[in-house]
Amino acid sequence: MSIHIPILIIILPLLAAFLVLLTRKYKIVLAAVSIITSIVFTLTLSSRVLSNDKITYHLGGWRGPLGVSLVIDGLGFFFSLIALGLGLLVIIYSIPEKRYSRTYYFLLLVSLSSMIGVIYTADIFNMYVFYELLSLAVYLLIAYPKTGVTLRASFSYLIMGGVGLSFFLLGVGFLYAMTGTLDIFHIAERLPAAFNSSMQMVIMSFVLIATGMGIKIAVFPLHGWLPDAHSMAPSPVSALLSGVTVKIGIYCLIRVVYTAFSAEMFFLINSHNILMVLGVVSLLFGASMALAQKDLKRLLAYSTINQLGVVLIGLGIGTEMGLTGALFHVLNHAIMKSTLFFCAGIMITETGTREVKGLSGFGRQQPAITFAFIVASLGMIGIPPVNGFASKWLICLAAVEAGYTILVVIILVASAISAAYYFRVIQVLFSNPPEQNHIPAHEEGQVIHKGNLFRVLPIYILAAGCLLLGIVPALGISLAKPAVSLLLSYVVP
Amino acid sequence: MFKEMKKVFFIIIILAMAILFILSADIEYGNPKNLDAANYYIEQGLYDTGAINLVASIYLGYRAYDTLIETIVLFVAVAGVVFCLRGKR
Amino acid sequence: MGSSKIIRTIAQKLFPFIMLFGFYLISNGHLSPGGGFQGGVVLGTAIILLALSHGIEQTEKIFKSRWLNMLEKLGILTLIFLGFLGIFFGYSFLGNFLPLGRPGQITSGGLMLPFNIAIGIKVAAGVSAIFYALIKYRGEI
Amino acid sequence: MNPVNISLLVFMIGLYGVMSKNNLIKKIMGLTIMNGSIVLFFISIGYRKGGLAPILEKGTTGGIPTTIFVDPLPQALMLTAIVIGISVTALALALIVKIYSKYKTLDIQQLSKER
Repeated sequence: MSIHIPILIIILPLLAAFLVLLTRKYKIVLAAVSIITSIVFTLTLSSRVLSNDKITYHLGGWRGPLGVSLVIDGLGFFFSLIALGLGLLVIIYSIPEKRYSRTYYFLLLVSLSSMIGVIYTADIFNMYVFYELLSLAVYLLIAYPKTGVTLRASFSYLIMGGVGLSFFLLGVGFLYAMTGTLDIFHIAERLPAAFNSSMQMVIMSFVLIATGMGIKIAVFPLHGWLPDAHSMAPSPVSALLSGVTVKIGIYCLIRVVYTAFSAEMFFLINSHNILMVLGVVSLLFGASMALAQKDLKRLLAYSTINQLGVVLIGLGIGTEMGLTGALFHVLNHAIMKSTLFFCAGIMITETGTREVKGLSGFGRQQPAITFAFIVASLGMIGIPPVNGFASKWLICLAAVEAGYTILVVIILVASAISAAYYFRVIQVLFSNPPEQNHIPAHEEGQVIHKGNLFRVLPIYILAAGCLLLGIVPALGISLAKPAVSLLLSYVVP
Repeated sequence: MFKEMKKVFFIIIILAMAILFILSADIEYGNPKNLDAANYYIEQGLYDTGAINLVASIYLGYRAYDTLIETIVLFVAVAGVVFCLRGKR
Repeated sequence: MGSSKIIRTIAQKLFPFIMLFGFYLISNGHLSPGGGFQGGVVLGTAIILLALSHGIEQTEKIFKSRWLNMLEKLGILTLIFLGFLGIFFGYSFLGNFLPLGRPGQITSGGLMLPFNIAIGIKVAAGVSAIFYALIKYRGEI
Repeated sequence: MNPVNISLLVFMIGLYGVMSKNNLIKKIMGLTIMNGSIVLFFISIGYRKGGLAPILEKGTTGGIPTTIFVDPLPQALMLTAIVIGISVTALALALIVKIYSKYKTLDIQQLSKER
């Protein structure tokens, strides 16, 4: 049984998703139990993965380039833990809301299991299929409240996502035409030969795949769908989108760039410079756009673009420290941004408005939630005792080491801008409440009592995680270490 | 006026990209290079999966996992269409 | 929603043949061009043809949308279950545990025939469910 | 001009449709055109000169066939891609129906003006 663990991690939530559609009473129990089972299964693999071992599973018994195989290595393990852990918290957070029907939990489970599918698969076409499944589930989760704005946001994401995945598939087609195989590790073996015979086509397939994934990650010129989609979705879904779904795009980019287009090609195409430039542009753009926002969730959505820029810069530097910083920042951003969106959900339901201005007085009513919000936003800015600082510090050190001192200045400027917009929110939280009481117009749902345990528990867990990773960053770094050594083993010939 | 300018601009960009793509796609049509996997499927597909339709032997044999996921994609789409369109009129 | 008598009669007469063609495509998917998805779509178009000619209410009496939704879930659960049977019989997930048979016969291909049937039923139910949902929508258009 | 180049051209036409059209349904048509061009691309990179459809004759017992067959893998992949394209199109049309019943317009510029 133990050799079948990789497929069970993927297929159990998927099976539970269909069983959820058949029951009415046990939907939450089923969803939570299946995700917990997957987490336990993943953790049983940890000792083997953390010792730089690779676990391979051949589906249907067809090995290598013939069929589809699953590979769990350090990188996949790292990302799958983020996805599963946050997925569990999102499920817990959405328990109190009664209007989430079976379909909601079905879509949530499908999206979580398809994320794991994207992460574990070693076959590039299978990656596309899983990504499309993930995207469809996510479009529907965004459109879940069925109001006008959510439908519009979902549609614009559908158009952009469809174009991006078409680009990705065309790039896969070029890779297949050059190498005659679809297995990523097998492609990596054959690409150098193909590179010598037709360099332009390798570059073109790289450009196509990077553009496709760039749309999914929302780097600067292709970001148009992100602010709408992330801000209009229901709060737990926003946390899932900003925390995990965007990271899957980063995972695909890392996997394809480092594993398939590995070795000398990566530096010959100068793709690390491209990544760095894109990172700088979206860093500055996201920060400056967030400064102008009045809507709380929209501000957080632009802040996602800002932080992803930091990750891209870390990936672009490409040294050991830079990669560690980038992966650690992926973990940190997932934790911090979901804390912020969870808090924003509570704030919006309690005060009845999405505007930043309307939050005044919230800090005195609910100090605990406000404290979690402040911790996470300090992490976003990068102030020492919180985890965001550690990863930004690593990336800055790597930039200095690699000789890009200008990047440090840019990151510092962006941090200052993000300090400006986060402090604006914090200041409003502690200001006096306005004279006239508004009637709370809740976020299309029923009133949820203040101290609901399922609402506050995920927030406390995540805030504690922020502080823990900030004080002991070695925890997160040791988790990212096998992934980094794996990536470096691909790059150094 | 502005609208027409935008369209012309788009057409120029797309044409430039298309020409770039077509020039750089030096695939020899009708003569694929790496055929070892394809030849394996053609020679061994019948032994391995027992189907004389080789496309089906890949679709349901070697890559049945893809097919399973694809069916789920269709299911999610159907569930989404039904979810979007049901309810109050 | 009523069509002329000619259309209704012809649709009624054509319906079993289209169904038969769909079942042929499904069951011969591993021997000739065709397969579960294609055959399922043909089955779905047979139901759509009935709905177009006889009106949606008439058709829903025979092909109830609840049953169609049930069949759809059942198709996917069958697929996953067959995959798990592979593990149960000592192969890997989705591994073929049935004997292969003589090439060219309908029993050749092992798991392909059950897969094709499950996919075919699922796709037929899914296509007609999409059609039902779109045609029954009475929003303000 | 061989089918590979034509498929890339068609891909770009689809991209133009998605980018520049204001009508939501026309955007979806562009997406469908892109999907179709990808199908053409995959099928044409698997083509071998003089190749037949990859279906063996009834009664063969396997082994190296005497005739040339085209590469069966891209065709199998495209079966999957077509189904995915259909799913995306169906979902998009359902969303469009819902958007139209809320806003009474399909023009993206008028939609962006409304709140």
